[in-house]
Amino acid sequence: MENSIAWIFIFPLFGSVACAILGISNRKICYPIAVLSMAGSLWAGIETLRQVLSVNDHTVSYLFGGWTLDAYPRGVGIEFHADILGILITLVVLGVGLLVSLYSKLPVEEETPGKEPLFYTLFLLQVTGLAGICLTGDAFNLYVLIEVAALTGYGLIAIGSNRAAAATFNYLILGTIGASLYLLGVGYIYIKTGTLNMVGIHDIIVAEGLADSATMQVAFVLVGVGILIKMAFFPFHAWLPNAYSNAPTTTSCLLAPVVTKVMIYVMIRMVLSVFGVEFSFESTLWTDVLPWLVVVAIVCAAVMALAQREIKRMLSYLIVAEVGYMVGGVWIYNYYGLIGSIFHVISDACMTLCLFLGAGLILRKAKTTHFDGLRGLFTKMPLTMTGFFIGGFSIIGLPPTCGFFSKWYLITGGMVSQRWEYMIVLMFSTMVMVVLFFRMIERIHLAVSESGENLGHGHGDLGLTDQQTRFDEGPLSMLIPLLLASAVVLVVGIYNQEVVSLIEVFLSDFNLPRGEGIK
Amino acid sequence: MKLLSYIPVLVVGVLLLYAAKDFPEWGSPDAPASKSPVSSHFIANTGVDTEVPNMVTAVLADYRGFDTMFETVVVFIAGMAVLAILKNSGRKKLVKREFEVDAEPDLIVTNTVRLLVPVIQIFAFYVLAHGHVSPGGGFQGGVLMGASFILVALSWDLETALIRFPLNWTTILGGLGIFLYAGIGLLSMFLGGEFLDYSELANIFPVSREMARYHAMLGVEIGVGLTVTAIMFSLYANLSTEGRLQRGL
Amino acid sequence: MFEDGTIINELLIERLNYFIYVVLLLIGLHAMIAKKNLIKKLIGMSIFQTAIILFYVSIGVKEGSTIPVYLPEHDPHGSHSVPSDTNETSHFDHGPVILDSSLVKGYANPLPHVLMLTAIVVGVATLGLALALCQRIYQGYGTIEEDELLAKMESREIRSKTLSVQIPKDQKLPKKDELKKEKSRSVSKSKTLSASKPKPKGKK
Amino acid sequence: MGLALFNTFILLLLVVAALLALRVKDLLTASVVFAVYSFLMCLLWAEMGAVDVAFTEATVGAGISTVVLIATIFNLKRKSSD
Repeated sequence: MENSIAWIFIFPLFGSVACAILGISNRKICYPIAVLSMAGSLWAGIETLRQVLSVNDHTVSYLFGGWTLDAYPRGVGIEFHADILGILITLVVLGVGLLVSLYSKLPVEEETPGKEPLFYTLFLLQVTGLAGICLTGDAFNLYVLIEVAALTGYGLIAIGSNRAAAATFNYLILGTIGASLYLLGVGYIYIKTGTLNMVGIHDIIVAEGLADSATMQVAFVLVGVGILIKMAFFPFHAWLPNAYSNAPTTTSCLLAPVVTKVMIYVMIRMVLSVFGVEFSFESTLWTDVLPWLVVVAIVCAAVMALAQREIKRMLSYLIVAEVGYMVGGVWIYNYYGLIGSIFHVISDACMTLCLFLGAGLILRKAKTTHFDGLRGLFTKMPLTMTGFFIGGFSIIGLPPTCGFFSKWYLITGGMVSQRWEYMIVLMFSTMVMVVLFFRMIERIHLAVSESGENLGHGHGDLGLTDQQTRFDEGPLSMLIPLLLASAVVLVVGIYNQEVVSLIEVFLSDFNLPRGEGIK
Repeated sequence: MKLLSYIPVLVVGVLLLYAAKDFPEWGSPDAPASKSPVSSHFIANTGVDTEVPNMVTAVLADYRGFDTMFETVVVFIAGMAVLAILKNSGRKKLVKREFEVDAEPDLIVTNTVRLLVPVIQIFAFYVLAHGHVSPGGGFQGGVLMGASFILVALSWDLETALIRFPLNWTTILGGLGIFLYAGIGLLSMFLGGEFLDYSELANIFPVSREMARYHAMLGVEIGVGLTVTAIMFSLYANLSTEGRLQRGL
Repeated sequence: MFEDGTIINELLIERLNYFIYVVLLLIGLHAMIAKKNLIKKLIGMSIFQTAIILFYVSIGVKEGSTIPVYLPEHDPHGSHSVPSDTNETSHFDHGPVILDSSLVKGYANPLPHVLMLTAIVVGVATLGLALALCQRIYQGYGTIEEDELLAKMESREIRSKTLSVQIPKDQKLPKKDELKKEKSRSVSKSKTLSASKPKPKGKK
Repeated sequence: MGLALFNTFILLLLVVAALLALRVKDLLTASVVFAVYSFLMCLLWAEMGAVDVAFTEATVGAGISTVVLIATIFNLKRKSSD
């Protein structure tokens, strides 16, 4: 279909308006509206992917308002620019949105009673904003969409408890600094190039040789730092753990997998197609500085995760560590590192979704996400725990989950470009995650006292009471999305070659060093 | 600690001043931003493309109409999020505020406002409708309109204003505004163009393609105005009462 | 490089706008980072954003240009603002024409203005949302000073931790209706906790 | 030259207003000073040819923002520690 790019956001946009208006009289109607519009949007996304793959140069550009490129100069209208990478990430966002909206029925009714219409309005607009960020081809439009996603995020988090409100305030301040720095950076680009269109900016940088211009260098720093703040990279990560661990279940399920990943996608987009490979990697100092920051980031985040005694909080710190992986994969400046980075964006979204959906179910049944409340949950809810562990194994990087393959490419990249510190730190954090998850597995399978002592008596005796082992799964509307998500983790892992070949098609346009040998 | 907070500030400052010496000359027509084809196209061709004399309105509502749609969505989000944050949150009993004055609505104030409000509202309509020719447009008109209701709330009390503009209406109107904006875009998509390609509306209305853009821009601005009016009032109503909607300022 | 007199000279005299925008931006940024009061932080945030807007508007300035609204002689509908003596048809005797490049210099660049309209609206939306958050924080913790807030959150966290450990011990396999009851009970518990707690900070 | 002088004057006043708005301990005063700041900014932009932006800032920045700020401050504490 010709207009399928537009349909991607038309569905959730109209859906959110319908939720807001119709929800006043009947708040039961919001859930079906949300699910339907997410499904429609996902369908449009798949349609667009087919469209992108069928074109020769694998990009589809869509100009709003009919300001076509042949009749008007580039940049007069706003362009949506879908290449393979953009549409892949969009599909991830939409898929996560669909699964979470399916999952959301019970948690939303119970955690925020009476606010369902508002919740679903914000939810759909959040997805609209994130999908728009992935597709837009206009630097200023990107700012507006970032703010759409950010404001809905603040609302979705603060809809819960007072603690969540306090955490959101810090998120808001840091988020505004990040977005404003990005806006300032766009201003610096604009003052030098006179255009806001991403392709146009790249053309002018190449044509006029602006790589050495002080303004462009500063613009690059401002845009980069703005995006790093938004993605909770290490020194700026303070907002993330508080905000995500205090948010309502559905909110954290939606925000945690996609928001940081979408911002990493924006960074890759800025580096590769706006500023250009030569500018970003060769005329700035970032390739020297950032990998070392990444090392610090991963170590700190992993250690902090180790210190947490609560699932959601621990997972939030894991996200910070994963952000470190992906940023590192980009800035080691290597073909394989970049493949790993992009693949990890996709797989990390899937596995984080798995873990947070699982954590939501645990919270519902065990009434707590504290480690001590996990006692013997496996015999009680085996399906939930299987889904949860698949996500966990993927984060550790066990084959055949997708986490293994993306980490493999990251390590290959580190090896080829001889960034040993990056490789070592990847290994270190893998070890930390092994410890984390096996500590949890122990608690989930056995009865372990608070001091960590096994309460069972010998082989085969788990030390659990009958009540604790009675089969008691969560409701199907929450269980099915979790199982679907874990299935996706496995499927993406098994079909990793197909995904990687798509990414390779995208990266073939850019001149990246491949190193020798290994493949 | 106090000193520590100066470090990022200083770093940013040095960075920004470092770039300032590289900027093109102040106010020069030959600066890249001023002589770029995009900017010259806006100045030279707005009249031909859309027949709108105010270039800012044309760029806002037509050339970059997609931005403006999401800008309206941002306003809508703010309204919804404030409702979501404050609804049913607060202390149920009314706590006496630090500086509370219990007074009847003042006679002089209410009578002045009674005279003033219609004038403000007519001016709001003028600003909205005349935005094609003079500075103004949907946002400014909408804010003025919202301000007139806030004025009612300030001079009588919030209940009086809420009788005239109930809170459910603000949600409905806010939604309708976006619906109108995106609906015009969708309609033009169904007529064969891209999303927001207003010129396709000439197929169903008896006007030229340029004038179709002209008139569609008015429709779009009305949508923006509706949303902004509703949300500005809703913001005030919620914030002044901590979401309880009784006893405003 | 800033010791060089000419650069400072240039910054202060010729590019005062750029200089002042940096100063305002830094004032705002510092307030956002260092001020303790949440409302002060928000005022700083607004100053920060308006500084950026000032920068953008400065880009759009052209020496000797007028505002980006067509003068009567370029108006697509003929002379709009100047009433003409001639009859109705004369309104359309010059249709819209493409301006040539010498005339283009006479108008300020409209694009930055449009962008900044959007930025202002985004700014006020953020401000409204943040103020709502402040009220919610005040309801929950009775303060809008950051350090007091952190202290209170910490003490409350310790209390909730001891609570959350106790809950799983008396597990009763909650059924659906029991679940609701438990929820309301825990809500009322927390309420009594917060109500019974004296409010000492108000007097200080 | 006259305009340049006007410009300079307003720019300096802007800095003063910004500093003042952040220094006063009374939040009500601070928000009123902030309204003054917004209005000065609006004057400056009008002078620089950005009439639409100035109009929006006058209604949104000096108008709605201030009203909303004051409405909030009345529900919170009026004194600030810094």
